[in-house]
Amino acid sequence: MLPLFIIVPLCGAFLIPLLSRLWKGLADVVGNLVGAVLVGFAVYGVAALAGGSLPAVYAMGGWMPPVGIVLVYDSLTALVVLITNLVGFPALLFSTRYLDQYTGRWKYYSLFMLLLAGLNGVALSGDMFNMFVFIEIAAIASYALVAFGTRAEELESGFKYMVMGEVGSLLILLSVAMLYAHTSTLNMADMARVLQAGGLTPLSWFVLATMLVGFSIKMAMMPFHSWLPDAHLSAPAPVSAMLSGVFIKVLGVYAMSRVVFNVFGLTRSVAPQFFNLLVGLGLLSIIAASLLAINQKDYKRLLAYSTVSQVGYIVLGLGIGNYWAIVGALFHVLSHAVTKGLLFLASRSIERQTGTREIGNLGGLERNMPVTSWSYVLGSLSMSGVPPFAGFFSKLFIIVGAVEARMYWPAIVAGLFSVLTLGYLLKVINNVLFVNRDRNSSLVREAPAPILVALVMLTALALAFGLGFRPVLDWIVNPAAKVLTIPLTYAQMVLGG
Amino acid sequence: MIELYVLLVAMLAAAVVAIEIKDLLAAAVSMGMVGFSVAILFILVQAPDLAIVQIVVEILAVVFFAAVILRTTHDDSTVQLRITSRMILPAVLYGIFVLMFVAVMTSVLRELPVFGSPLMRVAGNYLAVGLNQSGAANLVTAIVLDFRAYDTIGEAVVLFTAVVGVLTIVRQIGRKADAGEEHA
Amino acid sequence: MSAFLAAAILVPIVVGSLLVLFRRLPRAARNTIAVLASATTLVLVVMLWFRAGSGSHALWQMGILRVLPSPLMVVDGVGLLLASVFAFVWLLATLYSTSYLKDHEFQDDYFGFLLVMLGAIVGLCFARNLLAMYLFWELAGIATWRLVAFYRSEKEIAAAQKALLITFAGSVLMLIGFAFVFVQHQTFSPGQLTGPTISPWAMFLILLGILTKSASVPMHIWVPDAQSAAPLSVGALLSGVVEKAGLIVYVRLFILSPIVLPDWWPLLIGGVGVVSSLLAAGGALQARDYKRVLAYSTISQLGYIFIGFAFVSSFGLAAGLAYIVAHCLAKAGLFMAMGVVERSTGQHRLAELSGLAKSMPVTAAATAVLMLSVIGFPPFLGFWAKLYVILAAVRGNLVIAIGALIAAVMTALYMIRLYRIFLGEPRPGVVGRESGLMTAIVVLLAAATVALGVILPFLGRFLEATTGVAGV
Amino acid sequence: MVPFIACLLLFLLGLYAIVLKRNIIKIIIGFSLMEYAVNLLFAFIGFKQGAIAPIITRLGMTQDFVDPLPQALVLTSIVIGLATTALMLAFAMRIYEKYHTFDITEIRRLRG
Amino acid sequence: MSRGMTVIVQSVTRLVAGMLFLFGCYIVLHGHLTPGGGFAGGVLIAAAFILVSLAFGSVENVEQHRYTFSSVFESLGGLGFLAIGLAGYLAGHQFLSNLWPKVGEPLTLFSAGTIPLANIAIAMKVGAGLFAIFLALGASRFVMKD
Repeated sequence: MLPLFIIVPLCGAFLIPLLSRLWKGLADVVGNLVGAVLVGFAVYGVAALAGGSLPAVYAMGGWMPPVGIVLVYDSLTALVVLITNLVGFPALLFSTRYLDQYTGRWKYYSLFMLLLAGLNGVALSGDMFNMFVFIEIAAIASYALVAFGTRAEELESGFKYMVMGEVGSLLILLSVAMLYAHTSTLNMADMARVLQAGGLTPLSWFVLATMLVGFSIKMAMMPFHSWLPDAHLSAPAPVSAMLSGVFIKVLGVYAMSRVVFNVFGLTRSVAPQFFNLLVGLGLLSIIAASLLAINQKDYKRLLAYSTVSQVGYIVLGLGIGNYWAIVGALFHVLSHAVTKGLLFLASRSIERQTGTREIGNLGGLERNMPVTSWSYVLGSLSMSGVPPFAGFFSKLFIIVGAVEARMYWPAIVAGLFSVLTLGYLLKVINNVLFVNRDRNSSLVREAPAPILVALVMLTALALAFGLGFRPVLDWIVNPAAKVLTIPLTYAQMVLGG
Repeated sequence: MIELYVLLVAMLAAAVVAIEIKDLLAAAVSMGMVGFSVAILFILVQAPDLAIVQIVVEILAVVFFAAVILRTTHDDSTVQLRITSRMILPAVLYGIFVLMFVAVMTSVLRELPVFGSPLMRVAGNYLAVGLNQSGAANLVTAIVLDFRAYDTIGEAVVLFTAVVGVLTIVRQIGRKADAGEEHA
Repeated sequence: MSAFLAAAILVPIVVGSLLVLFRRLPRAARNTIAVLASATTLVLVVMLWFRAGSGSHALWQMGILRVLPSPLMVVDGVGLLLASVFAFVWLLATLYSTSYLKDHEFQDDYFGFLLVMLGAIVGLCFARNLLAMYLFWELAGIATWRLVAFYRSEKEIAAAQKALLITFAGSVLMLIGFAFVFVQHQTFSPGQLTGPTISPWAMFLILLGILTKSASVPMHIWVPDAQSAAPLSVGALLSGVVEKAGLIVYVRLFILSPIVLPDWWPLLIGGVGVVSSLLAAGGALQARDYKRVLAYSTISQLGYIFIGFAFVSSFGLAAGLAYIVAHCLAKAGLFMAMGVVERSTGQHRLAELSGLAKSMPVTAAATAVLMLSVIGFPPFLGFWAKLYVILAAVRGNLVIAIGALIAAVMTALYMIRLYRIFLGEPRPGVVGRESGLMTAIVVLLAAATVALGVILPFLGRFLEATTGVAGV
Repeated sequence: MVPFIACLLLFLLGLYAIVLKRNIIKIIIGFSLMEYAVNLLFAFIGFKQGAIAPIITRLGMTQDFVDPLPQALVLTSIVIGLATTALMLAFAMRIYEKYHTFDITEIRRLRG
Repeated sequence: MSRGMTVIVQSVTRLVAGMLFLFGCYIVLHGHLTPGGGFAGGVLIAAAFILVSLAFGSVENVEQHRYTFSSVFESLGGLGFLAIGLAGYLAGHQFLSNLWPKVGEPLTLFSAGTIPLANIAIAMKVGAGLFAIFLALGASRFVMKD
């Protein structure tokens, strides 16, 4: 079962170039089919995990760890795979009509399949080097997708993104090499045993530092965020949704927390400096990026900065490092994936119908684009943490964690900057959707059906994760948080004993 | 192992040339020199598989570089000895980074196993059962295509991604709306 | 039991959301649905009276919204009293709006959010879990945002945005306070605290949130703008009902819970109440249009209610609750009366209006009754309420009681100033006209004020009884 | 020890080119150099003094082999390096077509 | 580049390209016995094609054909590798299991189970892919269509 998460999109990626020679529409069909199948797998996987028939360790080629490569499907992986595919499918659905303005349809779908395969592969991999390989797959696919329009600015931002991303990748590869030299194994569980027996040495700190830089670039955390706004400006909407919603979380947050919590086995009591650093970086991202966002005139750029600040929330939660904060961070991974995906798709739907991205040039779209508008509004409410949407619970848990850890200022910053989040999103909502100006807004039409279906799907998810937060907490987030807070269980699960 | 050290020095020298020389074609060739030094170093450390792949890849990489440079320009107009103000900040940052790197490295390198005596905790398994279990006499191939075949799928997919990516990037017309403007 | 409660909360919310989403309905059908839905809510709440009786507890758990096992909702006297008064006023306001706003665009939006807000308020009346309170609180806030911005020009949108952001900031601070409670007691239910104390930080943060929503100094700044931007029917509900949300949370958390308040707490709350009512009364004396007069008046009256709640005794609680009811009916009536004026004259400024009593005598009379109730003139409902509050204050702290008296005098002054629009000679070109349904509703509210004032002795006994019952 | 240091020096040289050079081709060359450095580091890690390449030529003989695992990894990572280099070159070529320069200080159509 | 190079280059290329191609095939097939493998061999095969197209030049039509050809082969190679992996899966083992590793004499061509087949698939994929990159980067001037 587990390799199918990778085989299916890869088959899609290889088949699309062949099949679209026969008939161009097949690219759409195959792409969406793969997306739907993957959603099914991900949901089934979560259900199986809750039912106790998983967690699974799948030994590739039958070679047991540490000799072979294993796929590990624990609760954290389940969460990440779930968001990948839950956002991926609506994004693919959105693409069917959205791609009408571009050429090279099969290339897009092929790259998108590769992106999905890479993201799933990173989430499932239980092997350090293999994780790097799949990070590269996802990253390279995303570089090309960002520049998909091949206009000058798009190429420029794609190249900028690629340079930064590749520096990150090479730093990660360097630290993998260091880790191999030190532990003489690549399996993460095996590595964890060696490292945790040896304690924290200068080499561990070096590796942690390089990995932190590498993953921070991937997750666009504040000192390394500069690629993200440009990339989002250039990328096609579904790619923006994937990039903000999923990519930075899988390659950045997930991979980093896997390494930090499970491989190095760090907890706040072992390494308070490291966790305080994370808190500091998280706060920096929250504050600076929110302040940047509120000054933007372009609503996509605004959303991009908002992503940076929301990633700050996740990092803050991880850095606080107690149970509730990590639950909050993981819940935010989930809720932000869905809502930011939704917001990007909705804003691109607006751009597609009106042809402009300037906030000041628009107004009163709610009358003629009700579905797009209301999904945008509800997504914004979820993002700024208004109940009963998903975003509320992540905010609540992060605040509870911060209060529990006696970090009152981070709690207050996290709370008040969610007001600022609402503030900059309201700037878009009010000016673009509601204010009645006598512009040509009456000529604007609602977007076509596949786009609306994608939007409604994501809105429903944001609401469902909030209203049904109890099952989400019990089945998905809680077990995942346990994986992170009890570091040794991972090695035990993979290697047995 | 004197030849190893000589090669290392040559490699570093070629790298400096590749970075600093004004003619881009020459820079690409110097980069090729680095690559070939690496290939010979692979032979010295008993990695013939790597050497072969490195050589062919290096040739190909230089061909790619040359193809692009020939289509564009030879001349690196940005090479200048003058120090401009906008170089200062990156230079300082880079300097700080190098200092930190070096400071940490002295203690980190001490922790690595000594050159020439690896730990080989896991690798022992491959040597012991490789031929028997996979049937391949070349143990590197056995690892690449059997024990860690999944990595190789990943590798093939990376290449595929890059190919599709390159084909995506070189499209002259990205948007249908741009078609007229590009031809004009 | 729980089915009735769930229906009372969910029917308006669901119907309201559907109205917002499906906007192709013909006008008459939509209006009928909206009125029917709010009537249904009123009926359901009233049925809860008979089901529950005044003494019994009924706890309703909504499985999904539970963090730790705790009763989420409680049906008790306080909740029933407030919910039925609010639902009653709401039904009248909905009916009123069908006539008042009939010429405007975006009515689907309006009636939809009106219903959503009703559900939120009913839920808030019965909520006993901090998270449930927060949920309904925010829901009411979002609905307020859309309703204030109903006209959708830049001015209204800016006012609505200001209101939303300020109340959201307040509620986020309150949420941090809730987090303190949770960390200390591992529960979000005030009835299940493991000890009688909560950290003063938590109390302070929660109080800030409450003051924001209930528009008390220093967090009142959003109210005048929002009230003057909103349609008057929305203004009626805002000042009559929604701004009481903070008071409901205050009652649940600080009065009807085992929390032991520190010694300085009554002075703090009473002080906030007095300062708030004095300052706002000053604002009302200076305001130039009737919307703002009424908005400041609301802030001032809310300060009064805080004075009642400050001195925690069953008497103080009863005083505060009576005041909430009285103010809800009277202030809603006043806003709606001004709506009649606005609809016929199109004027907001006090200086432009005079002598309207000639052209609209019924409205003028009803307004007089409502104003006298707000001022606290016997035998209207407001009199008893004000009397209770001042008596509670006298028992607590004399300085605060004196402040409350001064505020009462100022109330009388600005109300008289406002009433001058009905007196004197009519201005040329400004002609008032009664409009049947709207005037009738205003009269109904005035009549309710009178009637309740007369039967208050019974009501008073009931109020004192409820506090005993609901004491956790 | 010395070979490791040489690898890290090469890594830093590559990073130097990426951070401080303004020419796109030079930046790409910097990436190649970093890539080589890491590959070489891997190969050095697996080297064993006096051992031979891990290829069995005769059955039934016990021989002393170097660590084959890093070699397998390097094989993969060389390919990844080639792939990224190719994609970067494609970017470089297209950027040159659009801007007629390789100087990144002149390629600034985007704010920030 | 469409005219190709001089006659000398062209005739040398005729010789060398064939040898390169054959040598690539040899390396691919003996990947499990000697140094090299699918990747190195695939690159050599690509090099042979690149040499030919450099020496003989091209016209747009031919380029388009070569490009189609290489991208088809690339997909087929990828699918082939996946199929080999799935064969192990379908045969009741894990994904990517090596079937029949014990069949055949060790140290001869027909040994090592599916490893040589996987080498061939990779060679196809790598060769075609790199050739396609070369076409895109260097040789072709044709407008890349869908």
